[in-house]
Amino acid sequence: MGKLTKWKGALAAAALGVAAMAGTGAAQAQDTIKVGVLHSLSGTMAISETTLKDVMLMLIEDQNKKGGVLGKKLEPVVVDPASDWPLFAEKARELISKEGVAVTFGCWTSVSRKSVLPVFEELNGMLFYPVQYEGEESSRNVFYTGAAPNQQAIPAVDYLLGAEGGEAKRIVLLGTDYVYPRTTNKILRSYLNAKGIADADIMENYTPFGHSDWQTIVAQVKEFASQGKKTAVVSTINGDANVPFYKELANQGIKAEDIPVVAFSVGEEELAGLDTGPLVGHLAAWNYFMSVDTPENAEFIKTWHAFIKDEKRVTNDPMEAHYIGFKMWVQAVEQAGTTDVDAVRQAMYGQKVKNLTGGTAVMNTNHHLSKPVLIGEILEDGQFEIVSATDDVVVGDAWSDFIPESAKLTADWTYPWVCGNCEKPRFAAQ
Amino acid sequence: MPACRRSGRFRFGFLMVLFTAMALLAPIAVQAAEDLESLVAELGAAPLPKKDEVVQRMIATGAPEVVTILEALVERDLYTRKSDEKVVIGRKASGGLMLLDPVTGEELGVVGSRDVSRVTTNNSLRSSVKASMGALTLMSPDPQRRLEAADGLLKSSDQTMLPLLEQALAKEQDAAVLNALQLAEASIKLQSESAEVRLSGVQALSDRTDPESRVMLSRLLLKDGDVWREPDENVRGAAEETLASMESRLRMWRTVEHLYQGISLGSVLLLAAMGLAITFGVMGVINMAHGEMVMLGAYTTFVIQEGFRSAAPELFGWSLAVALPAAFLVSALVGVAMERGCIRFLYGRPLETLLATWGISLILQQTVRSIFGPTNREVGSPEWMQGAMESVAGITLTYNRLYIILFSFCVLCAVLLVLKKTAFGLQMRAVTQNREMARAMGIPTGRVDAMTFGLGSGIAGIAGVALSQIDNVSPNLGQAYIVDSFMVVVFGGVGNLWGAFAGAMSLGVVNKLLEPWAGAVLGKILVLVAIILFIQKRPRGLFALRGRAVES
Amino acid sequence: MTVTGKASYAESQLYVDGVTVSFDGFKALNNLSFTVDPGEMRAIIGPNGAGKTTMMDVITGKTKPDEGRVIFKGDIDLGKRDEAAVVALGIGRKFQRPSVFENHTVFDNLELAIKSDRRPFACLFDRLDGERRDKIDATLERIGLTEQKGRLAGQLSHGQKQWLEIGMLLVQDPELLFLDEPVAGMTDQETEGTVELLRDLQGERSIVVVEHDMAFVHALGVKVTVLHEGSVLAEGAMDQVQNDPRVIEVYLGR
Amino acid sequence: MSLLQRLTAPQPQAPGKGRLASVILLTILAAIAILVPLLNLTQAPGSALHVPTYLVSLLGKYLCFAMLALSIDLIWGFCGILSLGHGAFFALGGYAMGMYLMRQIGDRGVYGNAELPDFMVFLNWKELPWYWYGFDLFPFAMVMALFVPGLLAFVFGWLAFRSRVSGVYLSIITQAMTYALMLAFFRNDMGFGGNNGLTDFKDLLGFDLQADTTRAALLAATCIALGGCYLLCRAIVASKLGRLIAAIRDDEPRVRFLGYRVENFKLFVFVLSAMIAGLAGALYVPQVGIINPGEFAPANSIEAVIWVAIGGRGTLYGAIAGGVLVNYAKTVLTGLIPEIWLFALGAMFIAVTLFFPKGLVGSLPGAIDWLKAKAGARSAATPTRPLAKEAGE
Repeated sequence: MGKLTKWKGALAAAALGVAAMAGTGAAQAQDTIKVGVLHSLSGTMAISETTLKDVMLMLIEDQNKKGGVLGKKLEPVVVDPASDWPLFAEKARELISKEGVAVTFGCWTSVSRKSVLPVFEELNGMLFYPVQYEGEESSRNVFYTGAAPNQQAIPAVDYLLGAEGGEAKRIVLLGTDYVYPRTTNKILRSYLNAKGIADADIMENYTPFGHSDWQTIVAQVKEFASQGKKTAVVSTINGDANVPFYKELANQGIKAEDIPVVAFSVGEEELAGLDTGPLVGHLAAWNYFMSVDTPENAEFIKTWHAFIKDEKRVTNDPMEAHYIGFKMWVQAVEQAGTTDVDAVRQAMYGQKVKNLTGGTAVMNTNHHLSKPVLIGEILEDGQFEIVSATDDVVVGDAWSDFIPESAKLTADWTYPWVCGNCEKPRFAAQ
Repeated sequence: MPACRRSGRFRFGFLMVLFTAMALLAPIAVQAAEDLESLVAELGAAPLPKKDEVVQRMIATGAPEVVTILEALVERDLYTRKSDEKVVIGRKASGGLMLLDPVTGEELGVVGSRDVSRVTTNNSLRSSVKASMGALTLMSPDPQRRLEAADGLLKSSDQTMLPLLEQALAKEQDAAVLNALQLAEASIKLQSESAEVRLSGVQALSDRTDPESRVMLSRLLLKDGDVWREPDENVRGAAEETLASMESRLRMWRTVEHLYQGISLGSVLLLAAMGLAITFGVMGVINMAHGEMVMLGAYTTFVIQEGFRSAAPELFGWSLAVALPAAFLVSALVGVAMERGCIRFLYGRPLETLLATWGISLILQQTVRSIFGPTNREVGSPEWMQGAMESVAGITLTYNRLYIILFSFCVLCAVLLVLKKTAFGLQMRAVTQNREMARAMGIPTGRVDAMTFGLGSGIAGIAGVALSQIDNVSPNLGQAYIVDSFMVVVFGGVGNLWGAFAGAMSLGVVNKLLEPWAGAVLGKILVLVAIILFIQKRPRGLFALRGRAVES
Repeated sequence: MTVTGKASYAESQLYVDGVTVSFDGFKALNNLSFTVDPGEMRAIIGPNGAGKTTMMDVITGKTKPDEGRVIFKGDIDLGKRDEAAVVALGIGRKFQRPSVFENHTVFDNLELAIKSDRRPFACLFDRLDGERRDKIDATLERIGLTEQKGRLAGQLSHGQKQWLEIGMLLVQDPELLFLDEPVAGMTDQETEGTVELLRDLQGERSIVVVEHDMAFVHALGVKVTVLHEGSVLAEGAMDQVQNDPRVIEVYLGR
Repeated sequence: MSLLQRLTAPQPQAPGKGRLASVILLTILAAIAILVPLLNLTQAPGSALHVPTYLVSLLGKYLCFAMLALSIDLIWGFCGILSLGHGAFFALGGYAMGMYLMRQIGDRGVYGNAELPDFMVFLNWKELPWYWYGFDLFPFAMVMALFVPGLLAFVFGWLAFRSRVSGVYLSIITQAMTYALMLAFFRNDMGFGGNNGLTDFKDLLGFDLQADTTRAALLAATCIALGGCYLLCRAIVASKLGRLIAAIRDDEPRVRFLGYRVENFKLFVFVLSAMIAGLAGALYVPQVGIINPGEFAPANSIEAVIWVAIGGRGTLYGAIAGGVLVNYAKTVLTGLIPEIWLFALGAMFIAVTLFFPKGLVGSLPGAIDWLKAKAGARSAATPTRPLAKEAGE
């Protein structure tokens, strides 16, 4: 008898526990529109992603001041995926199915995006991804507001090879060993080959994440550069490893006039942790620089400083990407008259938002933006001086033309042609 | 940025020297002198690729003001006033920029930075302007200026400059400038029409191994299509020979360089691990918050430097000297608090200390993140820690690394002295060897425990000051070093500072010797595998005592 | 360094021949030689650091000798074997600090010790048969712990732990038994009991007792070997050894 | 010296109240295995009894972590080997499963290459590396999920235990092992997708991974596997082998001088534990949809050890409870107080260490006794000691 009661008790307890966990998500008030913010606030990526969370809160607050969207207030739902990739997927699922968010802004690293991608596709959610990345992807449920390789890497290399950039004849490709640098460098190598630079004049080197001892590699670069041809460095070094890299670069006396380094992952925020004096003249390629002198940008910076209550905080490219993405989403929702993902998606195509750097960004049907490409030189105050800008906006390529398997593919999500990776048009089911 | 770097502005005495230089340059200035005023306006309006041409025309005017204008251009002090598109020189002043008329030098009033836009330059323009200016500043009284001029000449390799250069060479006293001038001379000779002069240029380089000379020589051996850049076979042969002999001399120096890099990495590891050798090695606390003690030290440096920046920027060079004791104190106090508040309840249960200190490390990380924000913080290097010692052999020994090596040895000696020669060290050893007996003899074991832990943490804080000079100052700083620190302590043998020293140095050197051929990632993996295998041979680490007592 | 023992080493139970072990230059054993005869009980005494424990470490395979050899039963060289192999040959060792498994019951302690297949898989499926159970019961009786057999070993008194450890050796049926300070920390009564137990064992197997307690060694009344600085200083009956001036100087005299 | 003594000093063993706990645990597992899928699949989403799919995969994830914790408890709680690198075995099992799932994608990848996974295509790999052969077969992949972690544990353990590396030295080199593996797997040249790892899985044994039924089945399978592993560990712990490894934990030299080859026993348990961790990893991957080198991070392994300590070491069920509890707390806290959740988690670790040295579940028997004693004290007025003191040594 005693045994039986125990069993029953245990069963009841288990059922209760499950019910309690399930219950927490139920019953949501529908007078607000929820916006998910999926950026790491702890762990290794917090260093970059926390700022983006703040930007989102700022943008949402701003929009609410203007009356919200469709007459409803926006409600940010912030979670911390803690730089833990499987946790990203879990949190994405939580945001969509438990919190019922209409849209999510989030992710920084490629792996976090890859981790949440199946979740967004399965649950038909909508993600705005604000960071420059390696391309080779086009998902129905993701809008890529950062730069594809052709919006960053190729123009930057063009600049280095051109007269203004010093007509480099030898290129060093330095990167952190992960997919973005590997893919970008693969694209660059085939591009450089096409431009007549032989493989012997290309040095490729990969380092682990968070690499902090750059003595050997910087010495190798110097060595490589001492072979008589003008040499430039293309850096896809990621995150934290940049600070020790630049410190070593400065201390070993590599001057931008001799060996310019152009970076794709170094922006104002990364430089804020550095004494940039010795780095003046090294380059970065982005779609946005804080130093761009436009009224929109001045306004944005002003709002940001007021929001974050710190005059010293900088703005950077992924922040602009979120700005553009958010504005577009708001416009698309207003246009569609609903937050329904399918409707908003269709409304997104062709949306135009004024860039902070002047000109207009357009959302293309491959879910990538058309944006201008800027190349800037580092100044003593950690800002960039724009030394080159594309004449017109560049259309983001989901699939690179410099990878044979990828060159065949096209992405187009306009109804009825619905496919992210097709050689021929594929049509929506009848 | 420290203002001192922009020192050496235009001076009157210097003008006189300039005029002499101008006279020498007379042939270039024969063209009708253009109106400088309109040229300056043109410089401001021209697109980047066209600017260089305008600069050349400005130099051709021979006007003495040109140097000031070009300097302003290179230093990015040249602006266009938005109101009337006038090109002006802007100097930082309170309330914004003090504008100066570039030609007359007349003050035009202070404006906000939004009222002007900078005249853009880029690397190639600056580099070409500097090269052209070389001639104008070669006789400057400021050695830094002369050095830049020599570098400029090296780049322009302007044949007409050879006489002036020889003149400068004859007068030069400063070793660094002399070196640069000699390089420039060789470079100019190598560009000469005459094969003989070119050959003498090659010979002038034969004693050197620096990268610049190697660049120049290897350039001679390049082919454009099927045509040699250097037409003369003898010159090519000489260049080839000289290069080969440079290479063979370099090979030995490179080993020295690798060793230096290894020792430098080793001393970083040593600094990071030394505190752990005490808290973990001596006290037996598996201190997962050790990395956070290092981080606290780095943040203390940041705070101290901020203080210096706002209160006494001219004393910035001393900021590290102040940061050292401060970092020691901050980390030591946090360490003592940790020990008294938590760890002391866990003696005899070392594995539990792992848990608790892990919890503490999470809290400390988040605390720092909440206070200072998640982003990197800028910790500057004082002037004396920047740059590198460029040896004649062409290898680079960076100052910050050099100081860190010296510093880590000093810290090691200091800690050894404290442990071996002071009463506290004696008490500490007594307590860790036999707590009961020590207590019976009247040693306040609790206080000794707290102080020992404080010492270990304080040393970690000091390590943070050093690491702030080469790495990120972010909440994650400590995490990056914790695994390596444990490796060093265990590899060297727990509870032995000399073991930590030997462990750190051998790991550093092996890592750096492996890196050139295995790559950074594989090199590190190999070192880790080597540690695992090494522990099989000596299960108690490198410096473990062998004997019955140790094994029981 | 007198090599003693009437029988030649071929007939001896244990023959230690010129063993030297040094730790970082310090010679823990210095050309140590002695012989133990089959069935003999021998006491080994010596001041701290004389090399008693190192000697046992060498014989039981824990420490490898730098020089010399250890021969068991005339023809088995112990120098190349590890602890498990030495135990399998029939050599048991009790530690100075009573080491029993404190989280196991007295019975379990003996079950783990009793002769059986020592391989992991065999242990996984091992069930105690009647014969071995009887043997454990008999041993419990012999060491006087029958009453305690269900208790955790950690709850036993110090003396009881010593006996349990001896019992754990006995269930293995060793031919040669090393007992390191079997009466350390015992009450007089317990010591007496131990003397009785050892007397009872005498003759069944060779036993080497390493002790500090002179009264106890005296009570055993067996041949005594005195170690000093890693070598044999004197050997003989207790009375004889006690009067040896060298022994008095280095050991008893202090 | 003193450190080593402390490290080898015996750990307190929780009183053997395993039977009741086992019954409760297995009941809960059975309930989850049956009820959750049932309520997920049969009840309409609006219903109060409906279990959202989100919760199904979450539970599955917790239980996989619980299984990892179980494997750590087996060697740490019972054999005294503190592995700070068990995440490596978990990740290897995960990779084996991930490789199978990658091969299952076939030509549905973005480049439509039936032979090569996408990341190989765009990094210009021409053919499948040899070590990917066979992973298109489920049984082979499953054997590998157990065999590879087992083999690594065997080689590592054989080296380490034979050389008698123990205590903190062993712990640190297990950390070196997982750290080295992490760096290795980060390398794109290794052919495991580098930092991005393996993702974008489509189906398992022909069943769509995104279907609710598949998720429910995976959860049920995880429950069964966890229950099975628990019973296996119980059986081992209760056998003579189990008593022997506990004896090794308490007094290794004594066991050695009883004639046992201690290294073989350690090796046996270590390999078994690694295989359980590998199985946990293999079940984890299809439920979270990604495996990448981050799983090898030393911090992950340390955290897993902490789950065990929080739940209560040396009890098996405590480890399982700890694994679920800490991860549940993580889920709740990262959503509820995303900015400061680390404070809460850190404080929890410290509090448990100081006040419940036997872990939360491990302290339960003591707490019950204490409550009983307190209830008794009211009538008999017998003095009682506070819990924390009693639990401390």
